[in-house]
Amino acid sequence: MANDKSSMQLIARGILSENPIFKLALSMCPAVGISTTVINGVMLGIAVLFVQVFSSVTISLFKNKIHPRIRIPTYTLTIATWVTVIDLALAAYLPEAYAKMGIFVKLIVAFAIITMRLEMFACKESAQDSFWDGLGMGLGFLVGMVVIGLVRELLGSGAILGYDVLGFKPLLFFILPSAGFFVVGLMMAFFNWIELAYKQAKGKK
Amino acid sequence: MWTIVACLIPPLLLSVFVFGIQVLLITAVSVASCVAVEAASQKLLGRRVTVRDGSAVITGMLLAFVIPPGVSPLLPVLGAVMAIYIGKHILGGIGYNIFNPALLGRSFLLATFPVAMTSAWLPPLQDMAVFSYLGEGVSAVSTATPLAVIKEQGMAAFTEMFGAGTSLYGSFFMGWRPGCIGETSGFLIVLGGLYLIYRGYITWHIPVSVLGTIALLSWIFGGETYFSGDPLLAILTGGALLGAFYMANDYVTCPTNKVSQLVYGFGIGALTVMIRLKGGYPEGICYAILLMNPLSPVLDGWFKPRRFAPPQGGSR
Amino acid sequence: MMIRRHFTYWTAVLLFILAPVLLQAAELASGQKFGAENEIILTYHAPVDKTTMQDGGMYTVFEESDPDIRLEVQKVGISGDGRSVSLLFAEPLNTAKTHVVSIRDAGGAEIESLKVAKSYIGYLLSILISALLVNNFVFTKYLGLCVFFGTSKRKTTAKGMGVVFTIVMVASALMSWFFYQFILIPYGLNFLQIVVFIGLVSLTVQAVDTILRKVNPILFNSFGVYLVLVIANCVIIAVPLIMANNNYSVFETFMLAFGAGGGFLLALYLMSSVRERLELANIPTTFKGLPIAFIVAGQFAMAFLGFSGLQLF
Amino acid sequence: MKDIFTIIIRLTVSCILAATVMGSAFIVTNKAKKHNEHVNEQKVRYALLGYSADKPIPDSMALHEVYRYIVSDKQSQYIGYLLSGKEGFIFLTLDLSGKVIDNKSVEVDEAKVLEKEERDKVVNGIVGAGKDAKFADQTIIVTNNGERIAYLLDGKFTGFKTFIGVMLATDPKFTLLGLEILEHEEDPGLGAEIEQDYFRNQFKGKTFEQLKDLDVVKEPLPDEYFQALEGDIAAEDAAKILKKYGDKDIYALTGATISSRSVNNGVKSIVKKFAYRLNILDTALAEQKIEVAF
Repeated sequence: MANDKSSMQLIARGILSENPIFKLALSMCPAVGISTTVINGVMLGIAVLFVQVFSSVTISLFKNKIHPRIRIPTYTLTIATWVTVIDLALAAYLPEAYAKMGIFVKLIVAFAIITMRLEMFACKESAQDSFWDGLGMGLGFLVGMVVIGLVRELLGSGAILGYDVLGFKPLLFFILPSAGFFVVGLMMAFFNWIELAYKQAKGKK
Repeated sequence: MWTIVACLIPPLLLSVFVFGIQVLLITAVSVASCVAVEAASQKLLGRRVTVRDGSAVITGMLLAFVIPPGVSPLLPVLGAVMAIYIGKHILGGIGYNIFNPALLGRSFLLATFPVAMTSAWLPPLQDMAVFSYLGEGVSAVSTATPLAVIKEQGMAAFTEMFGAGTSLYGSFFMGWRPGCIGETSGFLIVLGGLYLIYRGYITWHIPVSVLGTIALLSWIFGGETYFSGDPLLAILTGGALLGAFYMANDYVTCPTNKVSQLVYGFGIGALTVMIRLKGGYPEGICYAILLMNPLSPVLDGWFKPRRFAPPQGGSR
Repeated sequence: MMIRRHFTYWTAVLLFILAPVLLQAAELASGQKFGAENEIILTYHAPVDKTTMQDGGMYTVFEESDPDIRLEVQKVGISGDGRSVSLLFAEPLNTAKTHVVSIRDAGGAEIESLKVAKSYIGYLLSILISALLVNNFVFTKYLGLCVFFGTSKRKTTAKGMGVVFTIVMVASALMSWFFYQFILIPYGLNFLQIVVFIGLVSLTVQAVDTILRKVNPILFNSFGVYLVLVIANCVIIAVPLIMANNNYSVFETFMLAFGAGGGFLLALYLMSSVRERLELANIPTTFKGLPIAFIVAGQFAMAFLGFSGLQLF
Repeated sequence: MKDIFTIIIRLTVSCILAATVMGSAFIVTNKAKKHNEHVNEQKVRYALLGYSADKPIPDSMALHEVYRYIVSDKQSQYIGYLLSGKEGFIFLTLDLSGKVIDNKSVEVDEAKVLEKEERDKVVNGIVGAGKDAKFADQTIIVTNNGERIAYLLDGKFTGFKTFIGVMLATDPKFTLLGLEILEHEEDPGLGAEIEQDYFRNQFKGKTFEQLKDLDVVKEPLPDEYFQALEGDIAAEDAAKILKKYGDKDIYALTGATISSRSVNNGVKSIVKKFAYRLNILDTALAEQKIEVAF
């Protein structure tokens, strides 16, 4: 863990070098599952962001009170609580978006990324840093979802954010289940390639 | 490789006479794009360019063979990218693909253009009007494949449309029916397949077990009551013959061992009949082969000759 | 030797394939079933009286949920041996609903009343098949991907993982069903779903862990590693959530959990056998590792499209 | 030992904290949820009747819900209707042929009737011991100044894959005013096209007589008809074209004949069943001289 924890660095780490979708490859299920449109991706991204930030802060506030032997159950309980809150809120205030996301909002409770951040970061650091870290990770997830959603929505239904851009539906395939795997796989490869190229360019210098 | 290509040409030529000249255009586009994608991927990935060995040509022809004759000739271009680049070269190139590339391409096209891929069927031309569609455009005429008619409208409608008895079998065997570009001419496919078996390119195990299973299970389950289906019809319609001789036999994706080949063929046949009778598509052999493909290493592992088997208890 | 080793496999496969025949054969004896889309077929052990049974007026047929709307029998057909009566209707029947056929004699007294429905076992099996193949949890519902990609590198790992998952899934789903039906619903605590279900999953994992350690230490040693991974996994928690969404009965829940676990095992097994093969392949550097696994999974998903719309029963 | 106690205490405290958070979230959101659900439902209904945010529903119009129950005792089954009378609610029990068995007025709060569980309790209380009432369906009768102007029906039937849920509107002569697909799981690009305007709007304007033997044809949809159905052309031309194709059967979706046919059959059976029942209900109401709100 880096010791120079300025808020910006923590956020940047979550979005770039430790992006939960493309780099850490955690929480893949929703990344493939409901990323058919940007809106869906944003909605779930916000939900994850909320749960991540609140859980991180909660755990780090109570870190001295948590008995080490019941660490994991406490984490689970915390996450489950915040997921319930966001689930209820979405169901109440944004029923249409909620219906599209199906059970994936409830499944946030089983996201490995959240538990991992609690275990690796929030239970050791101050509430403030945990907040920034949670924000970074949540934003990283959000950005990943938006990127995947953008590609799939544009190619699958010829639209961006629900607005018809191309005027036709180029490749219906991209809104089907199997395409999610391809898009994420190809994107991962693409980011690997950028990283490789970057390293090579650096090496030459 | 080129022998297989040669065996595929007669069914293609017959298809031109049955469906019109645009069939040739679709096949040409498909072959050209497969070869181009193969060369490009090999260049891109820094491998030796091996388009001369003909494997991309075969994939191209088979891809064209499993799409309807009335589709836009641009479709196979997309299918070729899926089949050759994603299906084969990313996974390590020739010899490492898990799924049959041509069928993967078809599955992609079917998912992407569901309407075109399930409705652009053409009725067989009467009196040799080979060039007719080229002038008129093909969108005006469409029909349904025999299997789709059976599935959606029932056996009675099928008999009304296509007739019954020996003349039906005859015209189906010769290829005078709606269907995918290359799947119709049963006679020429069988002829080519037998030649390949005679020359030792393929073995008899897979075709026999695929067709045998399709016939047997269609006979048992295909009719109104048990044991009243029409096994001959089941083999002659759809892509059963093409699939059994050319697709299931793709040496990269099928098992190597004789016993496992028989089991593999049985699996393809059983899945085909299951999808045809109970599934969401009229024809199932494409998906049946795709579903059995990843099982071939597993089957080879199960049925490997005893002397290569690990000692008891050591396999875990 | 080889044959004996695989005898169990093939008996299972054979049973699976023959299941529809056996089931339908069992139904035939019971006396009534749907025929073509507008037909109900009644079968009798002894031949019926052709002249009286020919009268369409003696049959009253309605959907169980719509007792006030009688379906008009257009034609009654009796087979040559007089053992089967086929009732033809003007409109196609809604076979998803239970139909009631009541037969009255000329005086209006009821001779017998029959219920015609798709068999419940068939329905249960269709839930199983749906979770196993048609809506495979990995390839079409994208659940449990972290574990799926993490543990599908070796066939033995994959098998162990799949079996542990199935056990935990079935156990936790049944417990969740119990809690859901008898505590959450009656007390209006449905909003506590998530907490209760995840708690039950953790509990099941803990229980399996303890029991296995005591009962079969050897098995525990081979499985124990995966147990920790099971808790934080969406494929497990998804089963009780789907159960709650669809309000399944206990048998349906069992079938769903079993099918989901079996489907996960199947996906893991297929994927691992493919990935073992891929290790020998010369994969481009940028695709090594996860990207290629994703693309292969995508190809699997395309193959599994073949099951879409499959209705065996 | 001390360890266990601290663990237990801390777990209890965290559970209580968590329960407080979730409980308060539930209380805060529950009301909003119900309100929003109701608003959405109304939106769909008004849209089917041709009203929207720009064209609000007039005050003289009112929606009356009719809840149908199946009442059964040991020997036979009856149909029970819970409807709004001139004042308060009425529970009317008919036998299967339409003869009135029982007629009771019900003292119940309107908000309670909207909640299914509350309503079920009330109805089961009315039918009395030994009888069991099971909710069957609900329909809505729309009136304007006391005149019936439309019916809103909903229903569910099997599609190609799973259930298709629809809501449809008819005028008092059971001519279809509109069709809305509420839920379905058909294949994207194929069966999922049932929710498109060019398919749904084909049902618009079909009279009850036409509907009785409405069929699905497997022909390509003519271009001009497609544009008229989608609303791509000027209203006047569109009306002409729609009239031209008015007595045609439903054009099946390409590649999704089964989905098209099941929507057609489903809509037919919903309307036919409703027409039959409403006739019986109206006769019974007239015979008994029961004053109702619609």
